[in-house]
Amino acid sequence: MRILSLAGRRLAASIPTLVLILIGVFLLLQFAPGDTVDAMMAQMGGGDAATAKELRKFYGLDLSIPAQLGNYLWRLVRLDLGFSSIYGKPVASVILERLPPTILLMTASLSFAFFFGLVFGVIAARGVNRWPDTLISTLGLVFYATPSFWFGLMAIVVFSVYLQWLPPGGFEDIGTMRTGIWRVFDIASHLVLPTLTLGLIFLAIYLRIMRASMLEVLNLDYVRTARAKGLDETRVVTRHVLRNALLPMVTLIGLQAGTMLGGSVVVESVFSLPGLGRLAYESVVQRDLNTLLGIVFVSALLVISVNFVVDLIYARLDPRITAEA
Amino acid sequence: MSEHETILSLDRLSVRLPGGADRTHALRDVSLEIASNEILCVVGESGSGKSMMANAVMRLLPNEVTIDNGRIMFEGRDLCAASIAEMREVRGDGIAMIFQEPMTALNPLRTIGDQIAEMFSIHTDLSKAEINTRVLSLLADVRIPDPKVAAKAYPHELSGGQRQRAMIAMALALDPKLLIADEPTTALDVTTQAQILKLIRDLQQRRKTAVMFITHDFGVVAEIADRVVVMQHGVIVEQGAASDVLHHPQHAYTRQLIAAVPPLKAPPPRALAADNILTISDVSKTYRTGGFLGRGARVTPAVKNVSLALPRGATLGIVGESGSGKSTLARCIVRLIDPDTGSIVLDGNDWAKMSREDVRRETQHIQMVFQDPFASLNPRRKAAELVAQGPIVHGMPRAKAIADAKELFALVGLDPSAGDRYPHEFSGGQRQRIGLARALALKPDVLVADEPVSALDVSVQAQVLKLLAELRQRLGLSIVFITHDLRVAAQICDLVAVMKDGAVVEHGLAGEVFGNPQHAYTRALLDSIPGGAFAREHKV
Amino acid sequence: MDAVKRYFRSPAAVAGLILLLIVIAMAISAGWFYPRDPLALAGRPLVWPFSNPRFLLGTDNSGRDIAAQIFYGARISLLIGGVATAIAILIGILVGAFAGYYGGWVDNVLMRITEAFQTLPNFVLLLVLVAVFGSTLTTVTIAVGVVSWPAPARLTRAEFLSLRNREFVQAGRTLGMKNIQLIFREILPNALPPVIVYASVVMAVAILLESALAFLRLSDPNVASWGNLIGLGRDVLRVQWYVSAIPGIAILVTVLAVSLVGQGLNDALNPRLKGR
Amino acid sequence: MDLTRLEINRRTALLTSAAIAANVINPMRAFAQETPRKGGVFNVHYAAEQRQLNPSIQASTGVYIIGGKIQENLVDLDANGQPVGVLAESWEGTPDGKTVTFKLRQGVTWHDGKPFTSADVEFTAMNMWKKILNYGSTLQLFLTAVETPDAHTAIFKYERPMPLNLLLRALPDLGYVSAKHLYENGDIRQNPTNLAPVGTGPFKFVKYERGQYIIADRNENYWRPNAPYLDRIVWKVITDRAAASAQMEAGELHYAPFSSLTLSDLARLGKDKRFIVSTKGNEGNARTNTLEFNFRRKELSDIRVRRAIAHAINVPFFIENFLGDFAKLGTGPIPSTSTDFYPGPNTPQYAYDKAKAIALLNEAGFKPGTGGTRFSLKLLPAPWGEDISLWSTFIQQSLGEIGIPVDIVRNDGGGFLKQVYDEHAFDIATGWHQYRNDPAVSTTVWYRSGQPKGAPWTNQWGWEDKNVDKTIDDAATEVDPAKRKALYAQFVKEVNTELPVWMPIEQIFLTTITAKARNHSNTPRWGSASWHDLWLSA
Repeated sequence: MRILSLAGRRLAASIPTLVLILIGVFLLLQFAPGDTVDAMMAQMGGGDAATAKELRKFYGLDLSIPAQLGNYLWRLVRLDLGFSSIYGKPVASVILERLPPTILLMTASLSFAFFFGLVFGVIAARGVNRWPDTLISTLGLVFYATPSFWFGLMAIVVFSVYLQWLPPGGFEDIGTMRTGIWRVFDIASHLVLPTLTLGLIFLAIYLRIMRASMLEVLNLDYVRTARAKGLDETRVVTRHVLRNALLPMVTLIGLQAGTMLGGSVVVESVFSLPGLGRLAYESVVQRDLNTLLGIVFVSALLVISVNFVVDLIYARLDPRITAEA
Repeated sequence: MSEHETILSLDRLSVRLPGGADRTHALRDVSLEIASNEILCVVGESGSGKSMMANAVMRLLPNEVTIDNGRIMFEGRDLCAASIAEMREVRGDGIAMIFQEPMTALNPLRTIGDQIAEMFSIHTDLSKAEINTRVLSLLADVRIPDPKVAAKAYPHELSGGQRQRAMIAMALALDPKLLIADEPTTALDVTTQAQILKLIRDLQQRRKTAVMFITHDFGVVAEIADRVVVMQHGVIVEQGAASDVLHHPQHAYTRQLIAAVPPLKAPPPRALAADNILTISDVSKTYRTGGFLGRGARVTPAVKNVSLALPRGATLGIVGESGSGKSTLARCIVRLIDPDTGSIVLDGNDWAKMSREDVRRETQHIQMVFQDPFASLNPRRKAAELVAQGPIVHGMPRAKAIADAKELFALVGLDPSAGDRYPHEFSGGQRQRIGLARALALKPDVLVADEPVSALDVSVQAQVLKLLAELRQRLGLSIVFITHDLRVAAQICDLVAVMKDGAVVEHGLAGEVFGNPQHAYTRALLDSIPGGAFAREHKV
Repeated sequence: MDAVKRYFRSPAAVAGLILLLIVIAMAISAGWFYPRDPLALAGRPLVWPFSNPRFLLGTDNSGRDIAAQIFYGARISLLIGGVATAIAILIGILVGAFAGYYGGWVDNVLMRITEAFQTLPNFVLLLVLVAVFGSTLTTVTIAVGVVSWPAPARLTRAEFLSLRNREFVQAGRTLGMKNIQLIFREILPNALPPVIVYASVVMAVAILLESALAFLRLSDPNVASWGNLIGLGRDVLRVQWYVSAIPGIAILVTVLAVSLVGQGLNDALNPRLKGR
Repeated sequence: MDLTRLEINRRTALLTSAAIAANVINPMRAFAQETPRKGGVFNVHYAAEQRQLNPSIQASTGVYIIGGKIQENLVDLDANGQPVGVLAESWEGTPDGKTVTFKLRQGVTWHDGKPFTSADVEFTAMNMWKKILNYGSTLQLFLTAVETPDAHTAIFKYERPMPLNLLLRALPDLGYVSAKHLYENGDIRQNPTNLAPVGTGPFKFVKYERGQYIIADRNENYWRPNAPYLDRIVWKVITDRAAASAQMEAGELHYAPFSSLTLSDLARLGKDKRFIVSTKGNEGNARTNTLEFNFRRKELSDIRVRRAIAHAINVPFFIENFLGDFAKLGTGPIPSTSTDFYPGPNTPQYAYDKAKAIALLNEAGFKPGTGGTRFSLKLLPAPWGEDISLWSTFIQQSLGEIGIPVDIVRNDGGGFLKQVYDEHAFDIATGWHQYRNDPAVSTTVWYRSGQPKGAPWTNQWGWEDKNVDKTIDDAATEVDPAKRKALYAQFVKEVNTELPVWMPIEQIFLTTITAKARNHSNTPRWGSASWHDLWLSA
């Protein structure tokens, strides 16, 4: 129970952060040249000034900025994210449509990066300064340095065009409506390359953090005690070192959630996945303020809930936390 | 197993250090023997190689430090040549080890019971239930209050002393033939230290184990040792029965070490001035941490209305264990911390009521010397600059301040030309002298010294104390001296105040307080000082 | 001093330094090798590398010499990387220092702002900044800098929190030093090394962010940047894949070099970790 | 270094275009005797998602590609570009051009079963074409009423004469009919039917997953006997062009309309016998690349500077090396594909002549200053279209050679329209001018003065010419086709002389379609047509 109240307090503390973000982005977008009606006109291929003025009135763009902000926040309190002008639907439903691909992509890449980061980190730390360590560390740096969109493009050229193993893009095969397990396989095959692309940089980061944290913990006094008790090296690592070394990795998940969502903007546009990332890009390009703020709101919630879960895991892992709070 | 059968014998053991270290070998031709049912104390200053020897026996040396010759005979087998697998059997079962820092020697994320049970699960194939009962009996054996609760507790939920008891329980789980204790009580309070020493003595006699006890404190040697080995720079300079070595030391180094240990008997009292330069009246300070909107805050009263007076030119000692509030009081005097109530009158004006800005301007009247030689000097600044900082801040032109600093170097016994070296190029003792010079640069009326010598080796400690006494005489300094070591207090303080849980339980002339203590706590403190009669007055 | 000696003992750090020097050399010598404007029409579009002696690495779909753009691109990436990192580190240190030193409500407010920046996906914020303030070289650089300051801020704050109660700081306070003096003359010099080492990570991220922006055609088109070239090459990816591949490798090498140097510095400055 | 001396490898340039040309000439290959196969799913590449799908209120190829299969227009164009009745069986106009009567087809039902009547036509014309439809509102400016004497007759009443061939040529794009019973109450623009269109066409709307796909199935009771042949059409949203061509090759896409793939992929697929890449079927959707001048900049208001800029750009070299055979040298606002109005090539032209360009600039008084710079210009390119970005880079490179450094300012869709057509914050701009079969529809507005501020793709150059305006107005209301064509020829001569906007490149959209498709590209605007006769061989 202690853990819940601790994490609950953390959640409450992030409400001001959320409001700060929303107001900040809202004001920032007021300076953008052109508004959503101009974007609509661009798409419609023309339209006269009269229709434009009427559209602006319809979307409430003619009110003063504070008024617009005021009624936006008032609606937000009632969890109504407003109306999306480019999709002609409430923002909430647009985002709900686009949420599953992003959530799937993020969880897949996060677990891929975390798992392999952990495994390679441990191997590197165990064989420190020997060839496995240098190989893994340099590979990590190379992955870290690869621009994700470039890796994605090259992956498409190699895996889906020349080798024809994996579909080049999209979330699922639309032509033939598969159901049940086949649909899962189909979506999975569509997500392999994007997960690899998005996960790569985070794999490099987790790898480095795990190696450093392992080296740090291997150096602590109680590991010397464990050795003095006669434990062999593998049991020392599994029973004592691993759990402590995991702590910085877990906190990292919280910090990375935001950057991962940012990364998905690029990956989703390379693999034409209908996710939140691309929706964010389109709503910035289409000047659809409501949708963009909706995305900011949802991604902030996403990051905060990820941090909430991270706090829970952390508290469970480290008994010292509950006592201190 | 007969009464005095040799358990462990080192035969001309040498351990080589990696290139770039300050000397080629950590240990050179070390030969010694430990018999069962005996406590062998290995004593020496830091850097003498005593801990390295313990690690060598357990083959737990850092991987670029290697044993390059000699033999370690244990149960008829040479451990130097033993394979990793063989060593694994010996560790924990044949030879057990306990360490100095109780805070970090236990895995913070696993319960005490779990870590002790691990000893059994590695070396024996007892069932879970059996292991549990063994753990509980062990905890009882080391007299930890309420073993069931302790078994389930995490390390951070226990006090320093209890954690050390848990370590001992873990070490003795499989009834090892040899127990190596690497300065197990150095980090503990003197009262807890006394209990742990008694516990080790008691367990050793009951189980007839051989104990290699490593320490730098001769009091502890006097309290517990059967035989003594004195080490310097990796070489054994002297070994023999405890009483012989303590009372008739043969080697010059041993004699010098023993002489440096301050005896408990206070020197004859000095004449004290009539007027008080500093009067502290019912100062108190309470820490309020954490808590959410007022609820659930943890309130810890650190200082509870303390009243003391410091005569001009005298030295007031404030002694007490950790957590007694003595350093909080010191920081209140210097206004690093703002006291909640009470007044601190120095030469007429009340420092407790002054605004921060005023304190900043008037600060040259009262200066402070800190405990940790490594942390109290900014590593990025040259020594001369450090000393000259104070005057420069108060407007003295830089060149003059640096010149004054050079003079002060001489005053505190340092080579003036060392001014442009960086702190990491000085030894612990030299750094404390720089700290002292920095404080004296502003020509303060009162000097507050917070455990100035606790982090130093005994011999260096003696020199710094001698320096402090000379300066007091020459500059007419009044000093507030904070320490947990009553022997040091006895040497240098005119007046002594004993603090417990934030309050002063007893204060008066040093001779009287140590001669016939009134308060029960003072008496307990005095009794816990290891070495009994030896500590009282040892003449060499 | 011995940190330099330690730095040169690790092969990876030396390799990183050499690569970085090559990239810097490319940036400096660009004007000398390719005097003409890299964006000028040099020849027929989509000439394959090594197939035409005049264009060593071939031409892109706008008929511009790829080798020239790689050389000039080095300038842009290093410039954006460097300046953006300077901005991020500067803001980071200021915010981190004051939050770490003063604590209390100052710390709370500054940390809420840092958290807000970190909760919001940084690329989305970058998109908004570029959409609002246009995509000239200066706005892109400032935007990348403004987006990447929270991480150095957190690092500096952690350093300040641990150093603020150190005894040499208390000593400074008893000597009568003002808070500002304590922050900038006493604590900051000791807090800087890890932050400077972290600057290499910030620079790596800055270069990647700029190239991602250019890939989405949101960066400055009048500038020969590697990201623009990758974006341009995207249309001819299926056949002339080299138009995207070559700048991709250039970015990879530069970021790798910066990271290796950063890691080398880190190991040289606190050898304890590397020791074992 | 002069552009012409560049080392041009003619052989390879010719090679690519030759291969495609072969393809264009006989795209049909002899299929006459094959019997049409019923069934099959036809996957279409849908590059840019629109905000709504009803062609009655939005005139853009992005809407026709979907709405054109679900809703039908009164009149469409047949194989050789002549008007043919769809929902209208026959029509006749009065000599004074003020009344046009349409006889509507009998027995046609909406997808929801309700009958199609003249009331639907009246409602759509008066509330949608006249008020909302872009370009429709200017076309139907003088429409006063639509009388419906009976369920199958609609009489259009005009205040000023409406040339019949202008109306018939405009209706295929601007004549789609929506169901009155679905739109009569509530705001038309926000009506949910716009995202789930109901029409009379051969395919019925099924499902729209925003950002992913749209599905339409065969309309069982379609009024044309045993049509359509296909079971289902799926429009797949793929914004990345390279990914689209990858799916085309993987067989997951059958048709990529309106040059939606990259130029190099079009060239490559053109040589692959599994696909047909041709301009056939797009004659009705011609477009020209523009170079728009802002007269508010002192230098550009001087005719010699504008002509110098035109002379400085080697358009034939650009077309041949960058666009290949997908474009032709333009001669003015009216493209050569518009058989009825094309005035022929001999209107004032500006061939590439660098020396003349430099002479004109010096004559206008703009000598090269420090570093050879005469003055600098801000170029705002439209953000859609790969050819536009290549063309704007080429302009930058070419003007750079004659001492006019050009700074390209990128904007997204909304920003571009606002900066150019509303705030006039540009020096030169470039984008597409869409020609919709008749100059009066969407071409003359580029030159006619008095356009409202903020209306995109209209005369916002700060330039006005009285007699050009007069020519445009006369032509718009001239009933006699021959006289109308002459007026437009004069219009082209006048604007090419003044050169407020330069239209040097003429392009037709390119269709990429699977060779298995039959009855495809058989009308000038086939991409927007109803595909009632389209089928896929095995």
